[in-house]
Amino acid sequence: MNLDFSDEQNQLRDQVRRFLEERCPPKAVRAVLEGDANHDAALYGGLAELGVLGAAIPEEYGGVGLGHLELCVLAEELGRVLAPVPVASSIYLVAECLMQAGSEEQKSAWLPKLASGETIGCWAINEGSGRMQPSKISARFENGKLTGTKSPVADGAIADIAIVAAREGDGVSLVLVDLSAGGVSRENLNSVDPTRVQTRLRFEDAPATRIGGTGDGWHIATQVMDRAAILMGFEQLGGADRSLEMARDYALERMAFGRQIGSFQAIKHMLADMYVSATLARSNCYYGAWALATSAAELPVAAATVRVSATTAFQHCAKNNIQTHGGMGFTWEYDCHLYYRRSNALALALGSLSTWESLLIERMSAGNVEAAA
Amino acid sequence: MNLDFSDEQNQLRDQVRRFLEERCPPKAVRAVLEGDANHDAALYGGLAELGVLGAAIPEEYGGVGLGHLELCVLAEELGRVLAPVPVASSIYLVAECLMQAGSEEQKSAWLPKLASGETIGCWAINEGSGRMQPSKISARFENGKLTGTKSPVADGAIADIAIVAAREGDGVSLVLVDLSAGGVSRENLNSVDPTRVQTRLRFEDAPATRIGGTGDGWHIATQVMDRAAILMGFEQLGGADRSLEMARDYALERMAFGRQIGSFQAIKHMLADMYVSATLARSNCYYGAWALATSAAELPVAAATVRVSATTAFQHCAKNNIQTHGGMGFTWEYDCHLYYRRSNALALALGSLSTWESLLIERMSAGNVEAAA
Amino acid sequence: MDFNDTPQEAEFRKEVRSWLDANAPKHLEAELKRASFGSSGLTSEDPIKAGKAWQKKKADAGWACLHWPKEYGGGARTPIERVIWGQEEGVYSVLSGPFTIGHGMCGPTVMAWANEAWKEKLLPPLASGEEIWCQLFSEPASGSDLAGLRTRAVKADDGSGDWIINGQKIWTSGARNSDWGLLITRTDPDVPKHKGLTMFFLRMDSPGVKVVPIKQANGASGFNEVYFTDVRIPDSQRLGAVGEGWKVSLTTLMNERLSIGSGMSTGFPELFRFCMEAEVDGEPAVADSNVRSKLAQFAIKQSGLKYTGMRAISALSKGETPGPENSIGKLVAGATMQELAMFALDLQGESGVVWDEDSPQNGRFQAMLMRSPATRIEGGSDEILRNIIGERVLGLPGDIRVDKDVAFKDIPTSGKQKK
Amino acid sequence: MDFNDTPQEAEFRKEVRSWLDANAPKHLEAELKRASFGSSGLTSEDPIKAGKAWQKKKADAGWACLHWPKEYGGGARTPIERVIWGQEEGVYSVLSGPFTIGHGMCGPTVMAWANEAWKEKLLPPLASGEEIWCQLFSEPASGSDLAGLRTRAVKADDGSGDWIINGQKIWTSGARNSDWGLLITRTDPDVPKHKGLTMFFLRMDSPGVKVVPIKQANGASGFNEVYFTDVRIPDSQRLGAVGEGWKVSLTTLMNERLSIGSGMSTGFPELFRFCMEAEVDGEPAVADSNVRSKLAQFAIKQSGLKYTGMRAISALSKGETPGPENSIGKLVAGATMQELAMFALDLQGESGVVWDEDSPQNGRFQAMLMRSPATRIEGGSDEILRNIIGERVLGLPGDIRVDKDVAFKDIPTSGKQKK
Repeated sequence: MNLDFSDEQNQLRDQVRRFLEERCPPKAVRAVLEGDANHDAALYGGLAELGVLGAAIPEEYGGVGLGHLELCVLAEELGRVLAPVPVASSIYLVAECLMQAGSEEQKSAWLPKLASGETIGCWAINEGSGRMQPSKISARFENGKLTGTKSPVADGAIADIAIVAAREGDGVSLVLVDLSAGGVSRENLNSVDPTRVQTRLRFEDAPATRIGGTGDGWHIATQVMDRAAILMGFEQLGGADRSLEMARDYALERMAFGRQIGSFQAIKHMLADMYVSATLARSNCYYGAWALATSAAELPVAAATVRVSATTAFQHCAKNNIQTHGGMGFTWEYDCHLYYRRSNALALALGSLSTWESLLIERMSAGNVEAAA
Repeated sequence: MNLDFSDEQNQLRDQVRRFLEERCPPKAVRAVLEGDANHDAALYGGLAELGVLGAAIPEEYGGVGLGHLELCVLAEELGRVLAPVPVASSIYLVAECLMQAGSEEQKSAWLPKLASGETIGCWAINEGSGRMQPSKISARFENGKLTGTKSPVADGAIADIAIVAAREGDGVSLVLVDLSAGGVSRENLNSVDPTRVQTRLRFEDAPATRIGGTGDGWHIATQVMDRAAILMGFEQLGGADRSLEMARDYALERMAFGRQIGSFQAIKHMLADMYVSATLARSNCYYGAWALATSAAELPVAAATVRVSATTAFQHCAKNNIQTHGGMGFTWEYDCHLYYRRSNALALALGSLSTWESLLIERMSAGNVEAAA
Repeated sequence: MDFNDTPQEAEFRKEVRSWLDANAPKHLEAELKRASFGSSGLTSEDPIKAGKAWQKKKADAGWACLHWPKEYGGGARTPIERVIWGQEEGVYSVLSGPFTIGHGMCGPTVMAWANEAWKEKLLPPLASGEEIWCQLFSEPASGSDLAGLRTRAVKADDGSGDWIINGQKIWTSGARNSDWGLLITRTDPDVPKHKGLTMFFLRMDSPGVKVVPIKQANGASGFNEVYFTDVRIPDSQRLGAVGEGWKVSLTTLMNERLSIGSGMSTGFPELFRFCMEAEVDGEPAVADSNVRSKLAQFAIKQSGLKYTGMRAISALSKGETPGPENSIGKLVAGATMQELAMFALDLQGESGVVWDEDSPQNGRFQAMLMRSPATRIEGGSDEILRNIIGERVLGLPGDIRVDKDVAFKDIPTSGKQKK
Repeated sequence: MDFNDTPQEAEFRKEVRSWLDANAPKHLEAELKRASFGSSGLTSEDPIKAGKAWQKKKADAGWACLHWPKEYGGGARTPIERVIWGQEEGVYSVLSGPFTIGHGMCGPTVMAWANEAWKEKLLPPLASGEEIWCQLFSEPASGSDLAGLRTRAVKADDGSGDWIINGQKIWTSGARNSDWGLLITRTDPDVPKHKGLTMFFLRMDSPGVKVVPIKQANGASGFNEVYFTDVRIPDSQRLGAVGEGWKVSLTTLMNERLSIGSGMSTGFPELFRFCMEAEVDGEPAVADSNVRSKLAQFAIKQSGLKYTGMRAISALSKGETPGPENSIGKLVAGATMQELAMFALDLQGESGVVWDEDSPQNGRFQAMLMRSPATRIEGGSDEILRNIIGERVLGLPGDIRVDKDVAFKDIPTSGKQKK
């Protein structure tokens, strides 16, 4: 048994961590938060050069061909530093979707460009408020043209291509749109986490090509989002861990009543509980990584497990990191709010916690009882 | 505005508290827990003499004719000492049901005896596991005879009469059964709280008379249980408060690491949180008392509010009282488990917490939005 | 138990209502209803100007500072009359926001500690809203541990008796609009921390005072930093004896905790309204059993706080002092609001991340999410409030105090040295 | 990442499996599967007798005490081999329950501190199950604060060098069936509390030892009180120097924490099975959204603990020392089990109060409800575990220790005197 990353994978982690410490300090995150840029293009280019974007893309499609375990390691590191780059949209979702269901032509056309960072993809499924369901999709795909509105779309502002869920006949299909080909307008949206831009995309007779069969869209999207949930879970894990570290460091440094505040049980036990939820999330994430890398039959259950556990842990740790910092934690100047923002944004991306809680139990009960042991 | 009990009501409280301190020490509760008796008959007689049982029963029916606010005060005191007597069954439920829906004949026949303690009533609605619903009732009432099984019935072992929900034609009716009149067998059940006996009642062609109209049973039972939920909420409040006091006293007395354990924030903050939930429950209970005493239109919402708040508070306080006591709290010898047992038993009597959570919001949404403010 | 006024209370309420009916700035009502989290909601008028106008009008008619004696511009009303006034004034009370700290905390401190001449000079213009006060207590290195403050006051060496102030305050609400500030300083670092403090008041336009707004985590700026560089204060503006500042500050803080409301809001009414409109899996959200369970737990907190407030008012109405129940208000409201906001966003699904005018209730829940962490910290953190409940309400022993008998200058200031 | 054995591990597992297949007492399997909360589940045989028989059989074949050296009757196996053995032994390991404390804690302490003659005398019959040991540490007035113990050992005044023991121990598992006990005592009350302790071992049938079962809150009696009245122990049965008892006890406690499992159970599998069968409002409970939300939160704890255990096993498999992750096990499992039991009863409605054979899963959830409070206390309370995680894992400072440099006899023993 080996529920751990290999030495090589940990070396990769060290390498990327060093790179990100240099290239993605909090200042870089703040540049996107406060400035006009919608992502850190230089950082994204650097990640492409380093092979991060192509880690799980086969070499024949311009990737590095390492695998998904390696991508999990990288995701955790990106999450730790809140990297303001569209890796989730472009790699976990769009590249993953093409690898799962794209035609040979689609894969050849786009995977190399996604791996090199030349092209950025976005995942445009959602319409309106509440839980996403096939019945809520009103965008239409007919005669190779797409018409409809998708919102919010993460990284829609900076994407070159979009994968869109649209109604085709009686079913829902996924279609790929080249956003430069016309018939597309974009509008940026304010969000709780401006370090990851959210956009409303409007399509009017935009040329599009289907991914997979007619009416297979929801099925494919579900599979892709399960895989992305595990990768995003590692981002959340990285964010939770970093929030805990920040809180611990502050609890060691900050004095009150003549003592380090970490010597007060109120703070000490709050941090212990953060450690508990982060540790549970890590163990669940490793289970998810195994399921993802092996495409195990348990993947849907593992994905929901990761999602619920990592979302809970990151929200818990980010929230209590602010609380540990007291008033300072609520200033713009301290970085606590960056993690709090991201924890709440990631809790909603791919669908909210209550949706995944429900999915987890639905999937467990569809399997056998042994799944619960 | 006066959201408080009056001086007279508080004098009544003091009087009953003194009585119960003398007549219902923990030893008396343990006598029922460990012995063969299913309730403390002498205590019950004393409460009858004191006028506790008849407090809210009009004088014309042998009661004291004080009112429901007074009964709330008394319920809190009974809850504080875990009185092992069938007041909830006989007074909050059976007497209340007769006052709400009984015929003149039924009221004249039974209310005086219930008030004097000569007769004990029990409330036999439940059948089987899970949330109670009209559709789950299979006991039948036909031609003045009742056949079916009810379980668990609190105080069924010691009751002289029972009010039973039974199918009559297409609907559910409530019927009153004189348990001494034949066709009745009883079997005691083990329970998490042996200080309040639980029984399985079997009826076979037992003579019974209907309370209220044919098919009105569920409607009447709901009204009665709403009223009982408020009275039982005061019992829960008394138990929560006493659990908090026990924990505080122990935290002041017990030393560890050379300090009173109440000086550790882990204990201090746990007790503070117990105080918070007990205080919220008290305020909600007072709201319920007002609604009960005035038969306000908000009674159904108030009853569910009381029920959710008081159940949550008593379970929370009883559980953390054990935790505060450490190993001692888990001995048979200490009284902590008596409160823990009762808190969990009362959480299920009248239907479980999740049932009442659902009812609360259903009722609020059936009213207007202002109800929520 | 009843929710009715006594005849006297009803009479008073009638009087208040008719005055308000004739005098309240009704053209601002709609805007004021949008107030939240320290924002007055006003856009058509300058909030300070509108506030001063309303306060002056109230003062002229005897409705300002109802808890103050008449001689200093107050209304000398009973506690229950103040509650009734508050209920009737309703949204218009938002206009008096800039005076809250002055009326509730600085004024009573001046009243208790200043000499008669100062009281006559300072209090009436504070009551009437002509002058605004702020409270200069917290510092970057002393939040929960207020007595650990380090802003220094030393006697000027010119024999004038004046004091020279150097240091920094933080979390000062309203410092930009204030005329006066109540300032606590350290005058003796060689004695234990509570013993070397001295209280002053000063003009906020004194040379050497610099006010810098703090940008908060939610992007707003309700608070300020205030820097003092060789600021000179005459000794006549000292409150209490030298070294007695902690005792003076307790007057201020006690008054902070005396304020009685009808319970802090948890955000529940707003969430409930949202759940009446929103859907989960094609059904109204209020019909979903998970939503119901979570709403019910929020509901009992909302109503529990509401009726806790009413119990306090009942005590006032009977001429009694309310019990300690109200100490739970902010502790419950802050944590509930944060959880509730997260759940509201959860129900919005992926769209929950969007925070704009089109979001449900104009983005109220997103604003709650981003503001609620501060509620759990400001004016006593959750941890400090649990200590207060544990110690003052339940009578549990205090925390072990390692800095109690140590000269202030010897108390360690950073944990780094300890590692 | 994989869940597979290495070839060597697979080989070892095969060997274990075939031995067990030939030797395990299969006629007891069904009964043992009903084991829960310290009860072996056995009714057809005496649990102690059956346990001794199984342990002897294992010892004869070299499968006893796999972590001990062979010279003392152990198996000298690697940590991962022990894990594999544990997985394969499965329910039969319940039979060895009476030896857990002896093998896991007392034995290693004897091994570390006794002389060779004693080790040869004591350890082999402990390994083979011929003798049972118990651990006499906790006292009524010292639970979390173990070093506050007061059982006295004083030198006999007859010049024999023997020690005379007076005092009381509590929470001693298995004292009634034990042949030997590991006993920590106070030999010097005039020095700070950690410094005046001394460790002994003794025959449990020594004159003056009295064992009294403790009736627990749930009605069961897994623990005992042990009273010592003028009990005589030869000095040769001392472990470590006089005054060094705390250091010796750390060997014992460290071994307590080294035990590796595949994660403690939270009760989730049982609850999930119940929810597959039960109904809410006429639908399967697992289809109800409130049930789903609560189950999901329990599920991530169950799987989180399971995979945390597997991460520890992975480290062992690679010859590494597991990290501190396993410290979360009991903290998570205890609180989860209590919450989960309450929810299981909630779903049973009014019938949830009934605790008998007809209750769902034979009353398992009622038993959980009544047993889980002890899980949150025994072997380190939730509060102590959070301190351990905070201090040893996260490196936060210890609590302020007021009793550190105080003579034991001067440490106050009751809070009453302080009021």
